[in-house]
Amino acid sequence: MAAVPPTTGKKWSSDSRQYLAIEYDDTFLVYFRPSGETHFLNFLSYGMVDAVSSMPLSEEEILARMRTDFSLTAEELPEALVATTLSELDQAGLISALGAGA
Amino acid sequence: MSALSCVASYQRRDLRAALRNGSFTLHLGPFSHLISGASEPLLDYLTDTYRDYPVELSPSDVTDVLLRLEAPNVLRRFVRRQITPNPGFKIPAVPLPLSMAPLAFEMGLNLSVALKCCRFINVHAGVVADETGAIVMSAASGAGKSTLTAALLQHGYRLFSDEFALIGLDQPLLHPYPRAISLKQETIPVVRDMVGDNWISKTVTGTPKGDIAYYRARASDVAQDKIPTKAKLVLFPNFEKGARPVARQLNPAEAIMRLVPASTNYSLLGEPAFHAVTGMLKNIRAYEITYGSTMDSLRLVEQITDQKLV
Amino acid sequence: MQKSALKQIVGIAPLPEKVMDRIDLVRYADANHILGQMASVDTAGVSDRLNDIFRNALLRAGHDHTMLQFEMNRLEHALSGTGIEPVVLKGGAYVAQGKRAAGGRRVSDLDILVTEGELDEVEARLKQAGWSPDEATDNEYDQAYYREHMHELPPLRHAKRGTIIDVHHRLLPKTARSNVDVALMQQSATRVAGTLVKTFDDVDMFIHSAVHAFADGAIDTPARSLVELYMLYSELSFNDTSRLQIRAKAVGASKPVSTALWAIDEFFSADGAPALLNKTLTEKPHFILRWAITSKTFERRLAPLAKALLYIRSHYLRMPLRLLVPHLARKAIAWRPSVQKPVELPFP
Amino acid sequence: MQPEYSFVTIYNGFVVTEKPIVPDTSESDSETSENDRIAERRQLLMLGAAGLPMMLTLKASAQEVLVSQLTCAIKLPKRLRILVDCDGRAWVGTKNIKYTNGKGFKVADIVKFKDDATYAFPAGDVPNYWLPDNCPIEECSNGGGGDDDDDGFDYETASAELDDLMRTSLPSQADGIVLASARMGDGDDDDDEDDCDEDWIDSGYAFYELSKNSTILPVDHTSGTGWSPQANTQGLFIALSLVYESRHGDAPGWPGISCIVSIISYFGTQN
Repeated sequence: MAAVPPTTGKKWSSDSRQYLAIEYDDTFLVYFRPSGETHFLNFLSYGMVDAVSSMPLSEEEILARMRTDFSLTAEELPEALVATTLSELDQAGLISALGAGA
Repeated sequence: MSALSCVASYQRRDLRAALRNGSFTLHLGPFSHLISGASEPLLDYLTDTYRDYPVELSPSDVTDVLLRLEAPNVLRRFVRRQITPNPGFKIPAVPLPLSMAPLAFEMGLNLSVALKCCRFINVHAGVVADETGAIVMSAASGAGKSTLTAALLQHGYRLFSDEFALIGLDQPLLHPYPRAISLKQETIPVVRDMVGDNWISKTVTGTPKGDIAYYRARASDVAQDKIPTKAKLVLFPNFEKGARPVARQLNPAEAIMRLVPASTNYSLLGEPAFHAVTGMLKNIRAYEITYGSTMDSLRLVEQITDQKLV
Repeated sequence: MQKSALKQIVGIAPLPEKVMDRIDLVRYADANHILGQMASVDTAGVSDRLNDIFRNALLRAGHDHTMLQFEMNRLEHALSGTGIEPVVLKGGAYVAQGKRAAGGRRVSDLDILVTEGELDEVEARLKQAGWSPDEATDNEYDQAYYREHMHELPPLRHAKRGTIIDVHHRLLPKTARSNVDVALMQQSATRVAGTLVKTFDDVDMFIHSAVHAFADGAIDTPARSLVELYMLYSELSFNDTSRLQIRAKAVGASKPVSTALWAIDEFFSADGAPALLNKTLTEKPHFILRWAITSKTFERRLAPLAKALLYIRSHYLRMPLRLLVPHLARKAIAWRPSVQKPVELPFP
Repeated sequence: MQPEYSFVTIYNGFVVTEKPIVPDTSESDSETSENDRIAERRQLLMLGAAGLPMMLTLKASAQEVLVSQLTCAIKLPKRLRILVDCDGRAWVGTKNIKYTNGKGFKVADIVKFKDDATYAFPAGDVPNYWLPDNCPIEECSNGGGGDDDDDGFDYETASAELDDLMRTSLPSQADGIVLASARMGDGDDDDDEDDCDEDWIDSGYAFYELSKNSTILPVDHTSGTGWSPQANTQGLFIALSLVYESRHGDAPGWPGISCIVSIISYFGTQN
């Protein structure tokens, strides 16, 4: 999987009308309408999709938000994990960078 | 549809003629099947194992499934009698000796339903039901699913299917499709002991899958083939010789993760399939059960359903 | 199969009365991958069972269309910022533009057209986004060949989704006898609303479909191609049909377009086509070609022969003549139906 | 049958938290379960930092994969040429071999083709159908319309029809249907009549070509008899693919071998 180009300043967003989510004990089953695919997200990846659905956020903002929301330290939630998770979510289409694409 | 006569009510020569003309129409559950290809082994099989199934000798409408059981090619028809299923789309079917016509028939129908019928979510699973709901059993072949299905039929359950859980798209109900239960190799004597010899077809020996016999569906199960029901339990049975019986409850997410890959058309059906599968699992439990004997498997089901079986 | 089959499938002739004939028609439509198209036209008054069968077909097509729309979305995503606006071809174009020809149509791959100069960047971007050369072409030897000789990309498959993008920069192989002026067609391609991709305009869409059906191959899927041509033609305006021939000539596709118009007239008796044929066509396709197309389309008894002829023809259209002589002259004439020489494999 | 474990299982690389089964007394107070949850989450993140994906996409089902096995297509990335000799040897490559009517193949080209071949198949690998028409042992009677076939298939009518068509269309070159005739030199002006006989060979070889982008659907070459390669060049390609597979399995190298292998393996996994 190719690393994503640097995304400094880029804002991420998701559209909650495009997906359906059901929670099963901290695991989220998510149906994404545009692709017709069903994904399993965990608390972190779902938390990220959910966070950017109400307001576009940059990578730094998402990181801060996840650490606060889930009471995690910088050591517990490293920056790199958020970055790779963003890239996975982006590839699946669940989130997109504002201004890129439609 | 008006009431249809069953196979047993027809003369063999009329059945033969209908198969030869390609007008033999089998109705079962939600599907109708047009079958062509007359051969004595197939007639033997249909008049025995499918005796209680409703048929028409000429179709009153188009059918969901078109299955031709044909000789592989012109030469073969004369040289060595062989048979191969042709469900209307290309499959690299292996030609079988004519004596294996039952296998060609069952394989052909399974392929047709698995690949062509997408008004239901098809999950490769056995399903039985009583008045409280259906038990869906999903397992790889060889995990003892057919034996457990047969055992539950002896304890108050009716047969929905040994091959396909058909989940409705509009409502997450299971629909019966009670074809004969396919028994392989060492399960044949086990089930024969359980249900009695006259319920088991002649064994087809030396097939690509070893010995195969079919456990006939009961007339009462065939008669209830239009009555769907909701699921009450999902099981992932796992037969292991000598294993201590264990049941492990699964997070519904894990159950879905296992059911979906056993489906032939989940991805194809998209959003309705998502609703149906999650709807089916709503408020019901899923277990992986491991056991070393049929008795142990029944005891596990007893404990999980809180129902007296044995 | 009766010649009226195609008309019944596109809904301009009533379905057969007899049940067995009706079953046969459904089988024919299914086997030729046009059951969805049949299901998408007028289905009022059909039986519940037939409706069920149609619904099956539409569910399948619906899945394909979702997949295709998403692939276009991913394509845009991959090319964002490059300014490249690929032209989506065939099924993808019909789906994107909501053409009648999209209704119930199964689609598997996304075919796009870019200019030769854009190929390198398109390739780099697609690879970055997870596409890579399909297994069949993924060896050094093949790759080198593409780069040196073809300046084209091998089919690219997405590692995660398994979907295929075929990137073209011409519409026919380089070796083909006729070639189509792609640049001219690209110039008049139009943007799909709300996206960065383009499609040909309606007239060029028809022309491309004709080229694809009659200039580029052995007409592998004749019934499907003919239904597609009919559906595209039926949506052309009067203005479109009157400039069709001129445009076809301008882009170098007169011959396939003539064949297409003949076929529409022959199999669908569409309004307009006959007049057009009389006025502007210099010639009908040769009778053998007509025979071969008809025979192959309707699975007549001689279909294997028709297939052989079309096979010869496709090779002729694709290759310089001298290449043809050795292998076709020696082999194709001795063509036989395929059932007689099976290679028996041991059961695995 | 008391549950004695409660931990995290890794399934397809994705972590699923598991609840102990039964007994109903296991309803623990919410504080403990909240602590459990936090512990689980930390564990997940550690696994994530170690490379475990934080999301999983449900894959197409096993069966759907099976179906796609059947519909896989081989698209030739480039022109493929196959030279076959009378012993059923085959050479596969890309070079051309010059052919001139009345003289045959250019020997130097044949030698070069064999030298540069990407794949070579030993004697007996090519099914009889694709062997050359003119083998040295036989009479060099050519173009007779295939009366050398051995089995009793009913193609007499078909054959007569074809011959008729061939005759009818010979003079016309009708819309793209071109058949070999004695006068078909077509611009190949570099071959002069003074070439001596050793330079040309008119028997013992058949030369086939598949154009670039030829799309081959292996499933088209199956039938009730299992594999049944069609009587054309694609059929030869399929036949050679099967030979390749029998020797090398799914080892990469042969175009589209994975497609062939997937169909073969379908036999074993059906139902």
